[in-house]
Amino acid sequence: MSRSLAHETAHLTRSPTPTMAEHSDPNAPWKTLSGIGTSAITAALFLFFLQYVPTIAAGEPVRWVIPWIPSLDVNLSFWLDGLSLMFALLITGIGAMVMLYAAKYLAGHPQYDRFALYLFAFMLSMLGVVLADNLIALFVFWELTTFTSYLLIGFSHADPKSRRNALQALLLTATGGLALLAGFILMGVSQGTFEMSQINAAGSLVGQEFYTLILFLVLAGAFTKSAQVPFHFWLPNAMAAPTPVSAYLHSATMVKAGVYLLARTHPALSGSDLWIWILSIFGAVTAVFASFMALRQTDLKQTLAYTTLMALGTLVMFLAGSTGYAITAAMTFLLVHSLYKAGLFLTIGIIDHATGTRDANLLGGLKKAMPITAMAAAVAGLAMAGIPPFLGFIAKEVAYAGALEMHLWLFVVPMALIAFALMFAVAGIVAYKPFYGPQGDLPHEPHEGPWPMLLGPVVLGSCGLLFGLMPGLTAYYLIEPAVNAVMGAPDTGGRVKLWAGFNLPLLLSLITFALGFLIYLKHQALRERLARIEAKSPDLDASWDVFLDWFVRFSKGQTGLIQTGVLRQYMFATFAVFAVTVLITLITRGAGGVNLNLAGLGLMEWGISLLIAAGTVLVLLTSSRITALVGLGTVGIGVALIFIAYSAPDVAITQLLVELLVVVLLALALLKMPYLDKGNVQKHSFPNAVLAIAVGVLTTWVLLLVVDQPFDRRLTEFFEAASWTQAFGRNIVNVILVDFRTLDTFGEIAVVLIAALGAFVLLKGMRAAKEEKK
Amino acid sequence: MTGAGFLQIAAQLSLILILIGMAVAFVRIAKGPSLADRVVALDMMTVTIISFCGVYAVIMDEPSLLDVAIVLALVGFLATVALARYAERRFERSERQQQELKDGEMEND
Amino acid sequence: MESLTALIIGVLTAASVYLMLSRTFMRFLFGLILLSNAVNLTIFASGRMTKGHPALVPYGADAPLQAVGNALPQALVLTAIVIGFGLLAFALALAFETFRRTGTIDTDELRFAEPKEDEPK
Amino acid sequence: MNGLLLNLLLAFAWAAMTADFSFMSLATGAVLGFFALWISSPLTGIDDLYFKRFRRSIYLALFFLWELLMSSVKVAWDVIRPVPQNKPALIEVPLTVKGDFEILLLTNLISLTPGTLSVDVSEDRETLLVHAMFGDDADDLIDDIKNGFERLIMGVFEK
Amino acid sequence: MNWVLVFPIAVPFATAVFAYLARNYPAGRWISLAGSVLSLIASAALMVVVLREGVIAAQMSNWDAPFGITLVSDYLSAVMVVITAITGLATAIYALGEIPEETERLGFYALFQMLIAGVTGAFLTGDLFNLYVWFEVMLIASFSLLVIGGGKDRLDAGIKYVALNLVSTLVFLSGIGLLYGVTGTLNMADLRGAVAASDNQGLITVIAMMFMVGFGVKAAVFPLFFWLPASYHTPYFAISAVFAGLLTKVGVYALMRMFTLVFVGDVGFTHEILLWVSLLTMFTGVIGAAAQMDFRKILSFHIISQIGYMTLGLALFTPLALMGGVFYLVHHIIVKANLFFVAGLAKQYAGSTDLNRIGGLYKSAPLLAALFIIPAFSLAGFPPLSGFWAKYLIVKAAIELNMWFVTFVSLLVGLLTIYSMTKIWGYAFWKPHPDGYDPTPDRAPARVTAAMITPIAGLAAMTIIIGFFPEPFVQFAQTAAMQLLDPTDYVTTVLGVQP
Amino acid sequence: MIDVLVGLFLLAGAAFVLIAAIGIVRLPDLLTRMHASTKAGTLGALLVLVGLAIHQGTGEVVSKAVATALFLLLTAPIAAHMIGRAHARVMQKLKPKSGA
Amino acid sequence: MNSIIFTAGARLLVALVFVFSLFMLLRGHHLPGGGFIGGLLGAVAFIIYSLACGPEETRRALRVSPEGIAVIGLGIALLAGLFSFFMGDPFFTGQWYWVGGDSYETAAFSINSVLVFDIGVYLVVLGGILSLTFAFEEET
Ligand code: NA
Ligand code: NA
Repeated sequence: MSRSLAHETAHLTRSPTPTMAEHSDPNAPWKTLSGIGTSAITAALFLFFLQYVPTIAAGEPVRWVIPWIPSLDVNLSFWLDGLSLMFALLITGIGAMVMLYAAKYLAGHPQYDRFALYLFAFMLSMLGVVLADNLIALFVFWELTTFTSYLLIGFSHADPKSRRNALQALLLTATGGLALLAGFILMGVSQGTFEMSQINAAGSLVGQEFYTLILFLVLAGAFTKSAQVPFHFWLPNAMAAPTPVSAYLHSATMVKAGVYLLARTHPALSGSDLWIWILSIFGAVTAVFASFMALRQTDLKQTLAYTTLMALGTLVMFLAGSTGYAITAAMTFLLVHSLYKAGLFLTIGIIDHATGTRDANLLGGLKKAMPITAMAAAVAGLAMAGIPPFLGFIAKEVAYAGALEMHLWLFVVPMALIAFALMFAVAGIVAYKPFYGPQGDLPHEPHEGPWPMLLGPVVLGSCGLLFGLMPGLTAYYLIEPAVNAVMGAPDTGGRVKLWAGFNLPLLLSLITFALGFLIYLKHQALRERLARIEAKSPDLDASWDVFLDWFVRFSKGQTGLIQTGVLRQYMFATFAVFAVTVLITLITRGAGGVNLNLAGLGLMEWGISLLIAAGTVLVLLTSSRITALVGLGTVGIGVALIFIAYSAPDVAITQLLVELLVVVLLALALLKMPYLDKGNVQKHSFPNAVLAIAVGVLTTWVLLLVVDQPFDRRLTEFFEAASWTQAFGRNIVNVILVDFRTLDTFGEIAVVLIAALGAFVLLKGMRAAKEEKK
Repeated sequence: MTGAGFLQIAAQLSLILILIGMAVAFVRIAKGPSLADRVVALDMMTVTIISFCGVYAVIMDEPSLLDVAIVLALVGFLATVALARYAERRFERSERQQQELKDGEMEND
Repeated sequence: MESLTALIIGVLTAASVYLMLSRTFMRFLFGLILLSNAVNLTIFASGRMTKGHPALVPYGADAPLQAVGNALPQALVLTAIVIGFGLLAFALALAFETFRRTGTIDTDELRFAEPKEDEPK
Repeated sequence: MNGLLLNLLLAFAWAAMTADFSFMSLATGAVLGFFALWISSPLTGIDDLYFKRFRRSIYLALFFLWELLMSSVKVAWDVIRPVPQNKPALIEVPLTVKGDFEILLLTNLISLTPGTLSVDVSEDRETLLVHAMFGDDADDLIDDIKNGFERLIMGVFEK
Repeated sequence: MNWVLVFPIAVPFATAVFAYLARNYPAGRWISLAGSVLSLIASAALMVVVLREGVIAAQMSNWDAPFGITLVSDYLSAVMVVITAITGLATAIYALGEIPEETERLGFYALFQMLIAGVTGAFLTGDLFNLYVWFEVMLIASFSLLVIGGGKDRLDAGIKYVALNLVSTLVFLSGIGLLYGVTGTLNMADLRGAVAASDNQGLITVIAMMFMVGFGVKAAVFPLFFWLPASYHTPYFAISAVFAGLLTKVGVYALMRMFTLVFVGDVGFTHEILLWVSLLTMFTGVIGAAAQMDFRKILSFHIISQIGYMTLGLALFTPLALMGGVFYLVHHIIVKANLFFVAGLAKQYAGSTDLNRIGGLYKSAPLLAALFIIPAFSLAGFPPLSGFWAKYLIVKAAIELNMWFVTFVSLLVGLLTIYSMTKIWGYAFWKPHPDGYDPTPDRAPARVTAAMITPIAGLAAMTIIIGFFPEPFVQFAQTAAMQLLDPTDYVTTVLGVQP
Repeated sequence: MIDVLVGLFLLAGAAFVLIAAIGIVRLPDLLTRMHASTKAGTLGALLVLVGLAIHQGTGEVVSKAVATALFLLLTAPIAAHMIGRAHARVMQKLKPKSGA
Repeated sequence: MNSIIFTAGARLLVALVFVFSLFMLLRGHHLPGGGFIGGLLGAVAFIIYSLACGPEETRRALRVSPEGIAVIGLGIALLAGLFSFFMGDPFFTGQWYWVGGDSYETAAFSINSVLVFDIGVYLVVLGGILSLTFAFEEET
């Protein structure tokens, strides 16, 4: 694993959640409205969903539809079937307890109210994800979970690590999210509906035109959210969040959104070789990798984080299959994992709260001081280890059975075995070791946790036991409806049994126990080996920083190339774009060649033209401002002469007057302005000249083409006819200005006015402001 | 040759003379060397344009062009005045700054 | 005459572009003046050019009695000239004030809004 | 009552009455107004001076136009002859006229007539700096100015 | 009915006149505020009529189109006018807090009102040259507002802004002249027919590309956007908010109008170019933002990037894409103006816009934090805020066309936008203030805070409303897009209305 | 006959204008050159205006031509004076105690 | 520093050019001229004065600040357009009242909103340009 994560871990272990230590006060009142209110509502929601259990178990999905954006086929349609119901119950049930826990855990924290809000918002979003039927609505909730978890992971925002990890989680999951959006849109567009239930009902997409693309896009979303290798590294880092967050987001719910997605789209997308191979391999690699990493950690929270990863890998691996066993395995494991993992996280939180550390090496012998905690941990740990009669055992059995049925069983079974064995060992480290044996050197004297914090672990642990003891009911009401939903068709059922007889899975279980026990005994030595391997292996988490660093440098480099801060370069680019665009268009669009018609021009025309050209050249060549000004005057006069000669006295007068004013203003301004080339003589530039000539030539070219066209005199004829008879003026130009096109003139005088006010602001205002400051 | 014909030729010729006059004046504008020289030449343009308008009005038989001339006659001198004032003030300014004014400084304005 | 005017416009445009690519903002302003002239002439020539007869309705007539200059582009050019003057005056004031406050109108040295420190090494 | 002002007023009144502000109309108004004033001078109390000044102005104008023509020919000749013969000089001319408009008129006339160009007036209005194109004899020139234009102008502006 | 098209332009002008005459008294600012309220009412009236009638037109000075100037409003124009009035009102309120008295005395409110008038005029006019005039009104007002208050950075910014915008204006004007030279008309509805009837379609395309370059500078598309990052971070925040919200959008609007109404003869060429320009705009903009460490500079570069989405909507040229473009336009004005407002308030509290020199706002100014989060994540396209629907439409349009690369870039740019927004969030809000103090609201006078936070809250509320109840807005955008793609109504309304 | 007269006036005027321009180039120093532009140029313009006035013959044109002429006569010397003065002052201060 | 000749000439010319500018304004509807040209000329008149006697004195002579003139001019132009609102016509529709006749062919002259608009143009151009010029002049 990563050097930086190792550093991170050390950091976390030394002073767990610094802001917590700073601000939270164990004796502060915790029965605030935010805490109690949110838990109560969540509990009510749990009860609400609970009442649907019989209905759903009877095979009658429920659908609610609230029109949202009908014109885009986006509706708030909700679909409650076995799968979504199981998730909804987990989300609200665990949620209620976590919120209660948090109220106590963070009591007195100045930002607790925000925390409660975020947590509650997250819970609702997650609920939305699992209930939404409309793909776009699903995506909306999906992104909301990303967003709220960002705020939650960054809760200790004064800590730079916390901020960094929050951002990492956000960007990675958002990347997948955007891919998912594309996948959803493509799915919706290609299937003609955005309702997932309809898409599933319509049958598999395998073999359709965009199937592969859709699959990749959806998997990108699912894998990033569910932290499959190699997108896994954000998840352990996200443990910077307060413990209730970790318990909730990173074990029970959010990370399972990816798994949920795979399950939800299973009927439509599964079955292809691509699906099987990708899910199997990614899932298996993640599971095994994560199990080793879990063993490697000393911070118990980190350990749990990696076991979560392991669970996610396992779930993905089983979702690769399409058989009843594989899916049943996935659903059972999902249920049990949610229960024990949340329980364990909460337990670690209590320990942390009580002792001030989560270091596995330091902790030990807490059973005496914290008996209830120890009990809860034990129950959860047993479930995790897969000991009968806990539901964990059944899950493992079904899993082996499922693995044996899968296409790639030769690959899947060994991987599952390794993962489960490691899990067994880790369960010992997390749930057994802190409570038994000699007590370590702890920062605080341990004490039992308060009841709002204990409630969660106890209830969740009990559920794990209870469900294991009543496999039939659990299967009927929770697991099988979910399996049916994932399969997209009613399944035979009857696979969830505490005792399935002597069979291959049982044998595998026994091997698991033996292997696991061995690993537990040797885990210290193994951990050191793993640390050495980790030090040599590539570090994705550090690569993240390298990547971001590279990205910022790339951005700066790229932007520095364009946004140079030098006006003449901007100007060059702008004119170059103009020239290139016009040239390409002229050539490729067949606008035609130049037809220079110089017949019938007298000396007058040539004389005026030469005068203008001469003035222009003077402006161009002189290094004296005033000479340039006189040259400009010459050009202005030449242009005025054209207006005089070609029937535009009004324009000519205006041109001359304006030219006059320009000279006056420049003569006034130049008194206090620098010489043209003082100090920084600019050499004539060849590229500039080429560009300038190109723009000039192109302008001429286009205008020659324009005047070569026939001219439509409609407007002019109307003005000539109406000027006197309808607008009562004989000077047609003036009539156009003040009557036919008054609005132009009005805007124009506004320009003059604003220019005057603006110049006033510049010349007088700044002076006045400056004097006022002095 | 009829009177009208003579008039047309004379007017065209006049127009050409005036334009040549402009070109010649431009030589002084380009050559300088001092600001005042250029300004004198530019000032000369006022009468040239007035004459141009007058001749052209005859050629085209279009008296409204005289409006241009009248405006120019009235206010054309202002450019010259402004530039002359500029020259004077520029000089005073640089003298006030006690800079050694070399010959040709005015050219390099 | 439109063809010749197009040539003049080309010359004016080329010169103005060259001036606008200069680092001295005064040159830019000179270029701007030339370019305004070029564009005004473009509009004028686009409306086609008629020699010598302003767009006036003679007294006693209801409409011009002969082919007169196209009045519409004239009105447009007139508007554009005045607008151009306003913009130029503002730009000049800006240059003036900039020089007074910063001591330069060399645009290579004007790096107050986008300081050089921002540049990558 | 200022006769000129009244005359101008009449000119505008004429233009307004005819609803025509063209030059023609204004000029007609001015001429008619002049006659009206002249006729009614015993009644309005506009003194003879206005009319006297008017006559002198006409004379001054004619004199000036002649001088302008002569000077221009002279200058033109000097311009086109192969070797210009001019001997330029700056000459200080003492000023008798003191009023703003008198000085303006004098300097303008000097500028427009043979070989002389008003360059500057001293702050105390005592001297006029004149550039002479053919400045062989400064005193002659000063005499010409003082007895020519200056006298005429003083006549026009006589109070 | 004629006059509903006029008042949105006339009211700000009248307000400007009165506000200027009263600039030395407190009344000046209240006149400005009242005028902004009136403008909003006038725009709302316009919207009501447009919703009822579809397209409305009025012939100014009572001369038939195409002889006189037509004011015309379809859905797009109407919504732009309304949104302009809303932004104007928000800014007028914000300015009460931000703008110092010396600046008010220089005629700030008059200039501001005329800016609004110019923008509104540009949205409503149906005449090409008149559009140029409104562009100029807007431009010169923006020049003045950019530099008002002084400072070396504003002057430098002003130089670049003025220089590049003047060039683009001249390109635009020259295009108008040439187009007139080919068609003999200036009325945009009339131009549609005249352009189609032209014998030299190649020449028309050349002129169209000149328009694209001219408007491209205004809209700040790649690679013509230099002026924007060079200037938008320097003026008063109220001003940069209006600039960010409205000014570039006028360019986008003009592109949309001209390239749906007039230049549709060679879509395969013009819109293909626009497509690549859009993608590059999106990408370079967002990359530029990633390189910045200043609140406003980041926001400025994001304007560019988002402009790319809007022009992309135009370039894809399907009903859905145009609909996305329209939706984007509206959403972005609200959101972007608001972000600049927030930046201003953040500076009031924390003392700077340099992200390295501020912080702690999340802890001590939670309301501001919440009000930042809403527009910021809307900009980043987080659902269900307004920006998501905008992006969704564009992406969906691209996917429907099976344009994978376009889809990819659109999504990637969205991701990078998230990066920038979270950068601001991380540095300005989450990170503790480097000077160790809490940037609390009471660091600014109460009047100032109240005036500045009111528009922020209002615009944030609008962002949420559009996000949560997008259906009417989507339907509106749909109709607007249909009107753009099939301007028959537009043309007949303009050319057929008898005065 | 009138046409011939007009033509002569125009030619004379144009000739004077041209000569004035040549004078500006040919004559040796600034103040001397100004004689050419101020006198010959003005006269040239006046002659052209007279020609135009005769040619058109309407009162309006005549009065306009007269006004133009008067304005020119009023303003041209002022402009000349301003340049001459500026030049003289500069030269005087540059080379004290000298003529032109 | 100031030239007596120029000052004297300026006094005369200010009146002359100013009157001429009004003349150009009023006749502009029928002959070359109008609000723009008139306004430009009016501005030139006062610029002449200001170059001769300094901007302070010119401001005093103007009595109203040039910015004020320009703003009021814009207001007048706007009013000329809004007036037609009360007549039930579109914005800026010319309102004509004939004096001494009943149509444009017979009337001696007219009172009309178009001229009011042109007066607004005149004032804006005059005030705007003077404001610009004074600002430059006073800073140099
Ligand atoms: Na769902
Ligand atoms: Na943006």
